[in-house]
Amino acid sequence: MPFQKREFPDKFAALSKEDKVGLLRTMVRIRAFETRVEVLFLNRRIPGFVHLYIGEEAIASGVMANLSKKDWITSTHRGHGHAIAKGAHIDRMMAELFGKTTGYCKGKGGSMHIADFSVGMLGANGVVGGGYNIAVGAGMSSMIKKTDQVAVCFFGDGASNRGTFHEAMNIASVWKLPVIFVNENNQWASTTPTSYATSAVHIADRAKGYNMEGYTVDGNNVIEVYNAAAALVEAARKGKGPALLECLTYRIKGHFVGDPEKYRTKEEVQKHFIENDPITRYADWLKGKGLLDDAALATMRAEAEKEVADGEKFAEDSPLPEKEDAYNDLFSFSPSEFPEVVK
Amino acid sequence: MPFQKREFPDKFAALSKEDKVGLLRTMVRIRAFETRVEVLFLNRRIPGFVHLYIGEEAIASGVMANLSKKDWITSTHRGHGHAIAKGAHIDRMMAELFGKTTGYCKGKGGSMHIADFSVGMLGANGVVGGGYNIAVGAGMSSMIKKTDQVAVCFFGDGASNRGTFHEAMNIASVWKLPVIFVNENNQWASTTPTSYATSAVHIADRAKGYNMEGYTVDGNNVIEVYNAAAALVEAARKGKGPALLECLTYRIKGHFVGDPEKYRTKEEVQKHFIENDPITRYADWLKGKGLLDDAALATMRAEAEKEVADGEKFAEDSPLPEKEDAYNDLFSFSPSEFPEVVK
Amino acid sequence: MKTITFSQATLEAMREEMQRDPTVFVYGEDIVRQGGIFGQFRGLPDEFPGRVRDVPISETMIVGAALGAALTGTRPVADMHFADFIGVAFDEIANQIAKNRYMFGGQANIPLVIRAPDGIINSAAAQHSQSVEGWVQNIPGLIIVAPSSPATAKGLLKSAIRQNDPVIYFEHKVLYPQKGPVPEEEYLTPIGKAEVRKPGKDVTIVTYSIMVQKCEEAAMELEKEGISVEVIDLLTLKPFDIQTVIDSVKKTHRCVVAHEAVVTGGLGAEIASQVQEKAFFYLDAPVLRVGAKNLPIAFSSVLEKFIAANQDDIKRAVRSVLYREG
Amino acid sequence: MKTITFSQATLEAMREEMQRDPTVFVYGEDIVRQGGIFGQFRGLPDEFPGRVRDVPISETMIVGAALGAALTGTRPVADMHFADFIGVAFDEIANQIAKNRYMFGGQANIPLVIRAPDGIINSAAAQHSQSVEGWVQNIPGLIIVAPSSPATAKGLLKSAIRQNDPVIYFEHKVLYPQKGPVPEEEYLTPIGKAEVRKPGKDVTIVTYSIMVQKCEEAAMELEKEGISVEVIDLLTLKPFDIQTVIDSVKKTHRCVVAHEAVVTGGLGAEIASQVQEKAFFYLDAPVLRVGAKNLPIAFSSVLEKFIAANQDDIKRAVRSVLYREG
Ligand SMILES: Cc1ncc(C[n+]2csc(CCOP(=O)(O)OP(=O)(O)O)c2C)c(N)n1
Ligand SMILES: Cc1ncc(C[n+]2csc(CCOP(=O)(O)OP(=O)(O)O)c2C)c(N)n1
Ligand SMILES: [Mg+2]
Ligand SMILES: [Mg+2]
Repeated sequence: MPFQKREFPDKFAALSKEDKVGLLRTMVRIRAFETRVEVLFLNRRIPGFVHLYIGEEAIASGVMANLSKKDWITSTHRGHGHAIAKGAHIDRMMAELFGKTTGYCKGKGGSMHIADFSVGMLGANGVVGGGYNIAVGAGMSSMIKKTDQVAVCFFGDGASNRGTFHEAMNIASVWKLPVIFVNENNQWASTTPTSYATSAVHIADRAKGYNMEGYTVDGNNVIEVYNAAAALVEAARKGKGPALLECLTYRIKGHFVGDPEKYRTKEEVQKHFIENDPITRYADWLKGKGLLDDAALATMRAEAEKEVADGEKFAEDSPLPEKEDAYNDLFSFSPSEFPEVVK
Repeated sequence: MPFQKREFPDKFAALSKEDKVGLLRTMVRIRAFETRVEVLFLNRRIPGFVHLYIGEEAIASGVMANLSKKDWITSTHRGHGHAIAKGAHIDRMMAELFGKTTGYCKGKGGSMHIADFSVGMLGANGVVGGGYNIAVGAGMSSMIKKTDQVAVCFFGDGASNRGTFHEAMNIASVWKLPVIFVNENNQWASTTPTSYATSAVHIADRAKGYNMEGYTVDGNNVIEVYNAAAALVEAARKGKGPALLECLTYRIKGHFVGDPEKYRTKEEVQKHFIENDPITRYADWLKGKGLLDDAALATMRAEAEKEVADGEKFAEDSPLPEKEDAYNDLFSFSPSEFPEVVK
Repeated sequence: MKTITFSQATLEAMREEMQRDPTVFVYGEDIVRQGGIFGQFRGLPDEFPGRVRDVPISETMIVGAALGAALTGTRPVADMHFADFIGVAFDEIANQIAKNRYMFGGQANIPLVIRAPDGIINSAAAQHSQSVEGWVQNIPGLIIVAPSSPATAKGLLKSAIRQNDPVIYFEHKVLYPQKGPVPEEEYLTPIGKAEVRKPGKDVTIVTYSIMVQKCEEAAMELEKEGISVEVIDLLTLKPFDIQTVIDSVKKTHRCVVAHEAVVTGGLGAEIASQVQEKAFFYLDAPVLRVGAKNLPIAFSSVLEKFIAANQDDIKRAVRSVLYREG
Repeated sequence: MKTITFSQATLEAMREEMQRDPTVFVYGEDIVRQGGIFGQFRGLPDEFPGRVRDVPISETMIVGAALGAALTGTRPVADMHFADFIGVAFDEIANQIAKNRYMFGGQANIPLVIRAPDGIINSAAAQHSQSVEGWVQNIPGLIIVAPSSPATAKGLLKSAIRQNDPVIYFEHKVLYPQKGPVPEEEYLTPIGKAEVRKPGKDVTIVTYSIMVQKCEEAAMELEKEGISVEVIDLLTLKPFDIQTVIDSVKKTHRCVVAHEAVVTGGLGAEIASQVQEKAFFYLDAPVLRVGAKNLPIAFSSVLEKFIAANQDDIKRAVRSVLYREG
């Protein structure tokens, strides 16, 4: 079924060459990070659960290019791409995935809880749908403090079936909060197809029930994502209230690293990857416009890989936590002030 | 804003005179019960919280006329009308409100937990929005056992903002469950106007996000409610899946008996009551069609009042529980079998 | 000292903290047009336009948004309407709020307060009568307080609002209209400190919230039987002031724990366990627990009263740890 | 006897009960296409078309619908994916399922099972590592079980499915691949009965789930130090078999309670409280508790291991109640 399209103003056109190429760089950096993380996980250098963002890079990159570090985002279990695009450092991210003290969470969080509050990345979340109302609360802060900060909530197609979605959308609309709900509809929620579990024909259709604007865009086209986000973020910043933006994409990798993927064919995945890789598409577009050549692309990739390799080395070289570090960070006060709190 | 109307087939036209008058009788019986309950509460004969259904009788009556005792309903904190329309007995209801052993819940539930499972009334609910998924589960039973039973979930405008609404609507649509979601939009959720807290222009608009049919009808017109429910219940019974039916009405009484109602004017309430009492409207309609005269209406009222008075006497005469009765009903086994369970 | 109700005391606390800090704001169901179901917010909306807000019936939002707001520079006070509805937002409390600071390595403070009116009040029945501190006691990362009087209500709420960590503030519905003395000047009631409400030498009763007054009454009556009871009001339930409890038990050698919540799996279990762990050789009798029977709260007042614990239950437990008849 | 995994044992239980009773059905996230995150439903969808179903990510629905289904003539088994997500559906458990029978005066049975995979498993971190029986222990109206082996997994799941009351079935993620002997013929493991896994005379350890094997291992090692330990596997956590525990403590005079969950406010508090209440004069030492530190489970395995309780903690507690060094 075709979806309601809106022609967003082409803000992208006004970007400098650097910024246009910068969008690609963000995507390439995410890809490089994720590609290496997959290997590291399979080599047992990274424990826990890891969910990769490969194939979905255009969304984080296109949206985040419209935000400043003072804006906030909430993320999902698939949060590496969001963190990188929001400005988190690859070395400290890698250190976190390794469980090292130099990681963003001092090794307490890992991949599923990657976060960098200093750049407004309020955390990945192990609870699907756990981020909606955190974003709403950030929007409330903006309202109470009368700033023009915007909160963006990323969520999956599967997450769109959690009740928290509904409650967040409703209050955001009622209070006209500066919150943009960005859906990453990657066709799968773990082993369950979106078409099976998500009753909406388009997730953006759900916006109407909240008297909110809702749009569906090609999430593998970074220009489209950029322009849609630009319009919606700007409106939210000006007090015009929230919006729902559905970005259609496809999860190229298994749900988590190690997923046997028995529920879909390799052909299906390959077809999507070959025909619709957001990086290839955008790189080709840039080349077509004369903004990029093969050499520049190769350099960009090499730089990204180096950054990731340096990050990996940083992570490797960093110390593991001491046992006693476990006692820190539960509360704002130190455990010694309140000896009974932690035992 | 005008709402999407659908012309439902006029099944009502085919009803016998008795059935047409019967719809009024249900409404009158509910009104008589509620009117007396209000007095009894104010006279401290009934403790706890009591929420009256006055002014909303057309909804329960019109919907329930399409159900058999084998169908199920889930109710709200405002459940007396649903119970009566579904076939619960006024005497045992009254006994429950009095906290007597002859009450439906043996005095353990009271008004907020009125229920008569034997007629498919699966309970009022003290948690707003607590009934959605119980109705969904009943629909699952129907699906698993391949019966043609239907479940109807009543819920308020305020309740439509709970996340449970979202999760229930989605699964009902995905599994095409025989569940009809009947919204009683009485313009208020306690002291909060629907227009303030509920972002949807019409609550029925929310159906689209679940690829479900959703309609808004005049909930104070029992014929309109009957016809809409007839079509939707029949479709559900035939396996065509769920629907959302929003019934516009107005809460004539305070949120609970004793509510000081400082948040709205007496005039607003009076206007609604005088212009739009569902009983007056339908009685007048019946009279206009020659199906009812003043004498018959007076008799009907008198009978209803007598039934309520008898119910009250039954309740008054019934015994209070013994202290030790507290130990019963927690589990299917008796406390003596498992002495440690209850202590 | 002035004499005000518990409800007014919470209102004063809110007012003073909102005046002091413009980032404090409060929201909940029916708090603006109604002033809260127990009047505990009456007048506040006019004083602080835009900072006291009604919300839709959306408890996961109410609690979840408090976290988001706290992380981003404000100090939300979220009202739960009834403590029973904490269940609706349990994931937000247990998996988001309580874990945020720790799992993100201490990146942000979480200055938020969840106000939760709890307890048995005439025939409100199973879903509107609960004391649910037992639900949240096994969750590291929360601070839980429960005032017992207007003075502690005000002082603890102010402390809770200033605390840079999540605090659940349980306020008993029956306490709202009760009056009591409250200092004229500003004060804070410290979090983490219990109060010895009545000194005594034969038995220690550890209690909190509404049960403090019931225990005090029982203690007065027991005095007539020649039993000297020390009554400790915990005030903070998590982390509770075990030191004050142990000091008392070392003196009295006997301990009873009393709360309104269901005994089985309640907070009393933790208190009793710690007392016997830390003062085993001082105990002359087992630590006994007093609380509601292991049942939902029934509607009919005969049943409701029977299920709830009362002064007689407290007295019986005290006599029992003294091996007295009656 | 045959040897099968814990995971297979739960599968056999499901299969047998689904064959026996056509009203049993099961649903959860990713149980059809994936067979459950731990393979515990593999093959079942083909055997019972339409009765094994994938659902959207909607936990309030998963649990709430189980109640509706149970009230209307079917016997649902709802899978929670991870026990941590019980928080999402806490209102459904605490205020709907647990109270339904009582508050409606016993109008209907509530035959439903909630399967909840719990526990620490390598670096799953704070939101995927919890044992949450402590969250639900203060709720009257629930039955809670926790198998410790393939045999008890099968027998308890079958009993849970046949029970006419709501049962939460906690299954530890680390146990799934473990093998053990299971009877060839049909059997049920009774709800409410503990099992003495190993007799002993010096100290009683009360435990359940994954900790049973850790306690058994610790017990073996302690034997070498000349300490004879009795290990009791509760199997049913609510209502637990206090009689078996008390009988044992009357013999050993010393008791340690061990679980994987956080100690503070955990089930161990209830067990310890009851033991000292009911066997005070038999106790030669305080009842000690072993469990996780009062912290969320951290990601880094150094921290995870430190926060979790291990054999050494068990041994230390046992020696401590015997006043031995080490
Ligand atoms: C409340 C909750 N339920 C279930 C899970 C298990 N789970 C983790 S990711 C996932 C699928 C999420 O799908 P989607 O929202 O589409 O995000 P995607 O993985 O496709 O990015 C599931 C079911 C969870 N973490 N939290
Ligand atoms: C989960 C939950 N939140 C809040 C309440 C308190 N409460 C009881 S009724 C009510 C208003 C309900 O409004 P609506 O759904 O429109 O039903 P109405 O009373 O108008 O029939 C509220 C807020 C509750 N009982 N349950
Ligand atoms: Mg997805
Ligand atoms: Mg309403």
